Amino acid sequence: MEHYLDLLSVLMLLSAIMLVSHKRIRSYIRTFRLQAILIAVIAGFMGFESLMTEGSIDILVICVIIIALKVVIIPMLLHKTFANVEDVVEKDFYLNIPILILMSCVLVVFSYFTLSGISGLASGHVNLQVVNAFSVILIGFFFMISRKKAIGQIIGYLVMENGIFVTAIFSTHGMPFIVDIGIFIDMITAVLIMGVMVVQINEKFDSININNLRNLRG
Amino acid sequence: MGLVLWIAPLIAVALSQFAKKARTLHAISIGVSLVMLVLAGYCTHAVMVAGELTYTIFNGLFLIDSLSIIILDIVTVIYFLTSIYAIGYLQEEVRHGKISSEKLRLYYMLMYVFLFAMVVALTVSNIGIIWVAIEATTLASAFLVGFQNDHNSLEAAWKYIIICSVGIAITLVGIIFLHLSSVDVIQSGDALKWNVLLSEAKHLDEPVLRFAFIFILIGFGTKAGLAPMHTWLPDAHSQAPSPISALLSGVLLNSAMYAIIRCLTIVNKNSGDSQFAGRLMIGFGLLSVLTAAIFILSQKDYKRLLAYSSIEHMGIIALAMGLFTPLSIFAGLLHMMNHSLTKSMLFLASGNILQKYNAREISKIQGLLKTLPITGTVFLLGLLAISGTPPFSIFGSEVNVFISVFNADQAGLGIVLILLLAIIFAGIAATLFRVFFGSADAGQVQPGETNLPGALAICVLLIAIVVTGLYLPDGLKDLFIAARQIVLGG
Amino acid sequence: MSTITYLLLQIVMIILLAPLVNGVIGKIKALTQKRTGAPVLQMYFDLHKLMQKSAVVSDVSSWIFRVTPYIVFGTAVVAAMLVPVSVRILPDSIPGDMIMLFYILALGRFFICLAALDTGSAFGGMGSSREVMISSLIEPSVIVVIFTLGLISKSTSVFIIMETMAQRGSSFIGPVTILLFLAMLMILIAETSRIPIDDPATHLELTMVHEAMILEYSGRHLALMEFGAVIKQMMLMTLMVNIFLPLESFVTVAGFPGVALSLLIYLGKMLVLTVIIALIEVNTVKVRFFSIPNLAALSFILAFLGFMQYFVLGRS
Amino acid sequence: MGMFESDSLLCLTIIIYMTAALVALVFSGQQRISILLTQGLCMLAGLSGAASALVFLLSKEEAFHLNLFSSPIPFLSVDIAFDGLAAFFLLVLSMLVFCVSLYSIGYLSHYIGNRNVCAYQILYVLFILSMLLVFVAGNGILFFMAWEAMAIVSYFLVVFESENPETRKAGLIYIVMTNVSAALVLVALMLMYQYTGSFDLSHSAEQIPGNIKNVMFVLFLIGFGTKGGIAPLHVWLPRAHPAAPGPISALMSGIMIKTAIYGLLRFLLDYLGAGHAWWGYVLLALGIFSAVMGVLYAFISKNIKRMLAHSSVENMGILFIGVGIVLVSAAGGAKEVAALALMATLLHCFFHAIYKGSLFLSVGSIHFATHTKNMEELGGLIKRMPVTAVLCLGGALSIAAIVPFSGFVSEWLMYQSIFSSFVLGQAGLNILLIITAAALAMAAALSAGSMIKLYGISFLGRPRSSFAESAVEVPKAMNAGIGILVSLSLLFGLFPRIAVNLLNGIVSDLLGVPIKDQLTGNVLLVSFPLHINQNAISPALALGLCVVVVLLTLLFLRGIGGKYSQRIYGTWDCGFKALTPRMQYSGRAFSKPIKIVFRMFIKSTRELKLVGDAVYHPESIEYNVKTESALEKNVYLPFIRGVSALSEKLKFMIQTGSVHAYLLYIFAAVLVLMLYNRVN
Repeated sequence: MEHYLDLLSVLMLLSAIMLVSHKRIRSYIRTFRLQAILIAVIAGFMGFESLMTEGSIDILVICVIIIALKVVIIPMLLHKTFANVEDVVEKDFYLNIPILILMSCVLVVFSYFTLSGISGLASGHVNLQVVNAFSVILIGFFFMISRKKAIGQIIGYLVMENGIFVTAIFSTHGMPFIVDIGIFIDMITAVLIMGVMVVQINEKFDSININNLRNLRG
Repeated sequence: MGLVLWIAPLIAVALSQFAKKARTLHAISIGVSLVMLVLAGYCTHAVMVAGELTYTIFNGLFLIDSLSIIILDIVTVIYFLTSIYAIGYLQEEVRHGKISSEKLRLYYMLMYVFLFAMVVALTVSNIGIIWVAIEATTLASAFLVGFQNDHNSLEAAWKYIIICSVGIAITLVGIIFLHLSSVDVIQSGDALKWNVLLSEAKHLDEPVLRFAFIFILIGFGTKAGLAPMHTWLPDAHSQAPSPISALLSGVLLNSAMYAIIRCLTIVNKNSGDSQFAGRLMIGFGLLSVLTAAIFILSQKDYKRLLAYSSIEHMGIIALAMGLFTPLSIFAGLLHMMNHSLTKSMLFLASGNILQKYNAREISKIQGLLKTLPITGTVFLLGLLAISGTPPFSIFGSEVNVFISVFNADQAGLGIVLILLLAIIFAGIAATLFRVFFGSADAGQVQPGETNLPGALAICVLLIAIVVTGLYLPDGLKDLFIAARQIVLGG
Repeated sequence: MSTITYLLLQIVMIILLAPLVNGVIGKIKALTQKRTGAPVLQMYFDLHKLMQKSAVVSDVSSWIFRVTPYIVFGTAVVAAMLVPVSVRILPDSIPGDMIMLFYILALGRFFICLAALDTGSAFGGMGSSREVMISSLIEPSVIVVIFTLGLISKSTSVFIIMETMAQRGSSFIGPVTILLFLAMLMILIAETSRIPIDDPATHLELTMVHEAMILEYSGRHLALMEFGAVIKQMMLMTLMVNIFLPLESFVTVAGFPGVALSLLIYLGKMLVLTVIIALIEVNTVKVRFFSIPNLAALSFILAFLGFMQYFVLGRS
Repeated sequence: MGMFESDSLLCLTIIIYMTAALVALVFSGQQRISILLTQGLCMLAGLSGAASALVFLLSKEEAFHLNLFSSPIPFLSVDIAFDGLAAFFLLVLSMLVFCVSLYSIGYLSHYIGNRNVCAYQILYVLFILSMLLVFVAGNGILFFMAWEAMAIVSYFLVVFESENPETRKAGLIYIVMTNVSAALVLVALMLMYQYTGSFDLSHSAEQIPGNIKNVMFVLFLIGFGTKGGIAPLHVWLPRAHPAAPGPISALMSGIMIKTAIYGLLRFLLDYLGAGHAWWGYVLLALGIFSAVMGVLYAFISKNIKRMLAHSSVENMGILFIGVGIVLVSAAGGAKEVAALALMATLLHCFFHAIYKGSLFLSVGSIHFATHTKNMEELGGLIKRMPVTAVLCLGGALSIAAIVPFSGFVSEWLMYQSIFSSFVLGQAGLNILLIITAAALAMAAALSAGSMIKLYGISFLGRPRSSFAESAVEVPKAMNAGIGILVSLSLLFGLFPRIAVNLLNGIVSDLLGVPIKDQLTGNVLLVSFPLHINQNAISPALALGLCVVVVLLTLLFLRGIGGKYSQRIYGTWDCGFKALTPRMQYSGRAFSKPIKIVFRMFIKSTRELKLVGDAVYHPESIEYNVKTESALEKNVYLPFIRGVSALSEKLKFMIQTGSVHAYLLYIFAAVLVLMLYNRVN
């Protein structure tokens, strides 16, 4: 079943790149949800496997949490927060879409190059999956930089988190349980706080264009 | 007993729910900070006796050794003084109708959460939990940064939370790889425990560990304000209410640095020398000092200036840790303490100035010594102290850093460092000394201290840095030496 | 013992004969201009008359104004005591250092300049300002001359320098000495405020330097000032002739006749130098005030070349 | 350690100073009492300090170490090393402190009520204490700490009268320059530690390789040179010294800048051991430059305190020349010459401290009495402040190096040491030496000129303003303080042998060649039968002769002209009958000729404004000349502007305010480090 995981990891990557290519906030959120589902599936696989082998249900629990959080709650929150600007097409990028996609491919290559030096993840399969997952992290980060609106940052952050989670689950079959829980709590609060702030920014600056936040310089 | 350290802030949160009057809120805050102080004292004693303090419940999740107790003491002491200061400060704010009593409660609750997260970060053995806690500090303090809720503070808060969350996310990557490097060595029970990792360090998978360290360094470095990840720091520190700035600069940076030091220890023990990690630390450290120098030379806003000086000192600490000689580590730890005390004093003082003149621009402030005799004097002496003038404490640790640099035959590095610090002093003198002289236009500023508890607090801090300038209690020195041993790898 | 005789001799030869030099110079100038001119002893008469007159003192002035004449005269005399008219009689207990010689004169100059400012008149200020400039510009060449002479005779003591020059006998005329002589001549002119640097005869505010400083003086004060000035001039001339024209080697007899002979020679040399100075006065005009730096520079260059020559020509 | 041995006296001194600070703090309420007590204690401390130094110097004790306090923090310890050099500088400091404190008792009276006397006095004591520690510091770190403390404290004293923006600017320039230079000193000390493994100044410097020694020399030179106000690093000095209160400028010019000389002697001569000849050449060149520059600016400046400050630059130049000759001749192996030059240098330090102190104090008195430092507003003070006038004349004569005051002795020794060092006989050196001598001569003449200007314009003639008109004599304490200094100057001028004997031990310690056996003759006579010249001066004799002559003259005049009679009458006014003070020669006019002659060094911008219609019949003419240092205009200002502009630019380039840029930095950091990790 390893190749299923390979497939899923590749799909993850694709979803990330897809995200980069989008322009509408709604489609951002949709893509994010899609990615969340993929993660849930991966987690399900892994959890099932570990249930069979070690009889631990940690990962399954986490899988459930993911479904609850990333597939349901967070997208809902985002929808609520950005209801008024959902259909606005984000126009001004620092670079245009094709170049962004190209650069994200470069990032994939880069992460392959850098990770391949590490003997720790020797066996090819793990390596491939980790590389994909890792590229998702970088792409998420890159996405944050490439989008000017606040939503861009939030989504990018979430994608990073996804990538990290998948990297964790691929490379070490998950962190210690308590850590994972903590991570999830942090993430949800982070997103909450960001959301609240976006609302505040929106009413203070009457726009969520982060580029307007440039009073503090030097 | 030590576990009360975790419980007390939570209780405080609960209590402040029911507090009706502002006075009760203040009382609670003083109470809890006092409790924390006492507990810290108790733990210190325990650690001095036993070397480390741990409990069996949560299979040894709670663990304090000399290294963490030093930082913990700094936290509790500064928190205590800050909460004394905060009383006067907040009353002033309320008096000017800047904040409502409802927001006062929110302020205190967030403070407690912040404190809780920080204490947890310093008292747990699991690096994963440390990560969680430090992320939690970000989340708790984000609102505190944006507390004034005007354009600038909101912007600062936004940048703070975005950049720090990203940084901390990167740390998570590092921690995953740290875990990965130890999966086949350590059974899952005490995975990610730094004490176990340290004792097993030799068997960890070196390349993965290195890879992990990169991310941990960058991630926690973001929180510790190392250049080039420092960018959130000037905004947050300058926009936050002064007690918060004091805590951010004096305490939060340290706990991030603490996490870095933990991992540094493991990596160095694993690879046997400080080549790899040391270079990175020194690089970031020097870069931070350089950045600070550039920005301080022509700074217009005194709180920003203080923030940049925090970056500088974090850089010095990182550099000292990177050198990884016994002397440099000792000096670095000492510098952490000295910097925290001095910088929090400065930020508190700047809070008084801000309330009096209600302007952040240096150009708008004159005749400080006349207007605020106590605060002005403390601020002046504090500036001298922060720029490494004898006989204040920072001079002692800085000189030891220099000596250790030259001792490690890094003359070039040392010369650059010394000259950069001289430039920074020049910058501070050129930009900031003018505020003390002349006399304020009597129109909007009338002389006299407004925040008397605050004045008391900063005076205590001043005495502390003057005394520690030439003298360390033996117990404290032993603690530092023990901590040095730990950093050196037991 | 020898000290006493030395002092007496100095007093007689320098202090008493000093006014005569001015008389001679004046006479020569008159003759060259086809005039009879004042008698050679005129200055003695003037001094005598002045000493009997009562002094007019400005109400602005302070005690500085009154003590200055005595200091000027005193320093001039002390300086004169340090410059032997003949190397045959030298004191054993008076240290005559050439640097000190000029610093003693500086004391007098310092007070003249102050006194000039003391009366609050514009002339005085003008004079002392100019005096300061001239003296400070001429000073470097003085020191270079002293050092070079000192290097030749391994000492900066006037006595030793004179003795060494005397022992060098007839070979005294050499590139070094000639250059130094010319430099010294300019120093002499500058110090004694003569044409072309300054004109002792004029009272025109555009040109006068020394006269402007003593403009307010009258009676015995003036007398002391004038007298001091000529003593200083005499002293410097003595210095020059005994260093640069050491004819002692021609005096073979020892004892008293020798001394007498050398004194006669000394008078002869003085006459020669006087004539030279007089001729310079006659044949040149006072230069513009701001060309004085050029003269000073010239004298410095000469002295410096002399110094170089000394090293180039291997301690000649 | 017995009661009257120098070590116990030294400790006593330190204790007294501390009590003085304490007293100033305790009695901050009653200002009069606190002034009396604090300054009194300072005088006491001055006495005991001088006593300790004298005991040491006279009894030829061995150098001793004291460890007063050692901190648990590594490398921070107060251990004192007391040797001849330290004793000498302590002596100078203490003598000056005694007189200045006596002076302050009077001077501070006009602070009462309108200034924070308490703060001033505490700073004053700390300043003295820090200088004392600089001289007796036994290890590099303590030396640096004291050095830094001295800088900071003196900064606060400079800006004490901070209501004047000029003062603040002066303070800023001072603190910045002095701190950067201190950093260089620190670097040198660190290098010293790196190679010898100890900060102990008595430790041998053998392990230090030659090129490092050269580096250290350069660092020390810049570091100490800045402190000593050596051109072209002197720009802070003429601003800071005039800005400070009277007693402080006396201390700063008198002794603080001498710490530079102490540092040079201590580190270059004593620690590094002379080293190469080129060190000496560099010092000589710098010395010449600052001597000439300093005296030129002193001559043209019209602010009386600034004039003295510039003249300090000149004298530091002379001292540098002295040290330079010491180094050159020591490197060349001519020990006697080195000893002679060292003696000259030390004496010049000593005497300059005395008379510059007295001058700054008396100028302080002028400011105290007239509230102006501008020469053009003074005049005629000799009638209104007769005592001050006499004392100031003494100081002026001393600094003008005129017989029989102390200034002449050290000047003459300087000439003699230059003259002696021709024995080294290298062509290049000879040229440099003769130029040095010429420069020295001109500097001496010009400084005499500037003193004539200072004294003549501000004390003589008629008052040029109502300030001067209404001036009255200052309190006795002030004049007493100056009086002691001036009489010391006269004493050492008449009997130089006293000072020479006192310092002989130091010279033989540092160079191994006692200068004493080069001395012959009695107390009236200092002469140096060096193997190349046997020269002698005897100021006392000269003075005696002069007095005798004057007395004889008086008798003679009495004989010829009868009793002296005088007629008081107005100054000659060409019959114009209305001389006003404004018709007097002004200070600026006085220095005009020199200014014109040396115009290439002195940038001065003039503006002539004709009020009224025609060029031919203007109603009034406004003429304004602004003189500024070419150096500052063309070097310092552009540099400062450039740096701040650069910082401004970079600031906004890095901290753009855009969160995307910030994220990009982190992203870049991640990628770079990953790459770094991958490639090695």
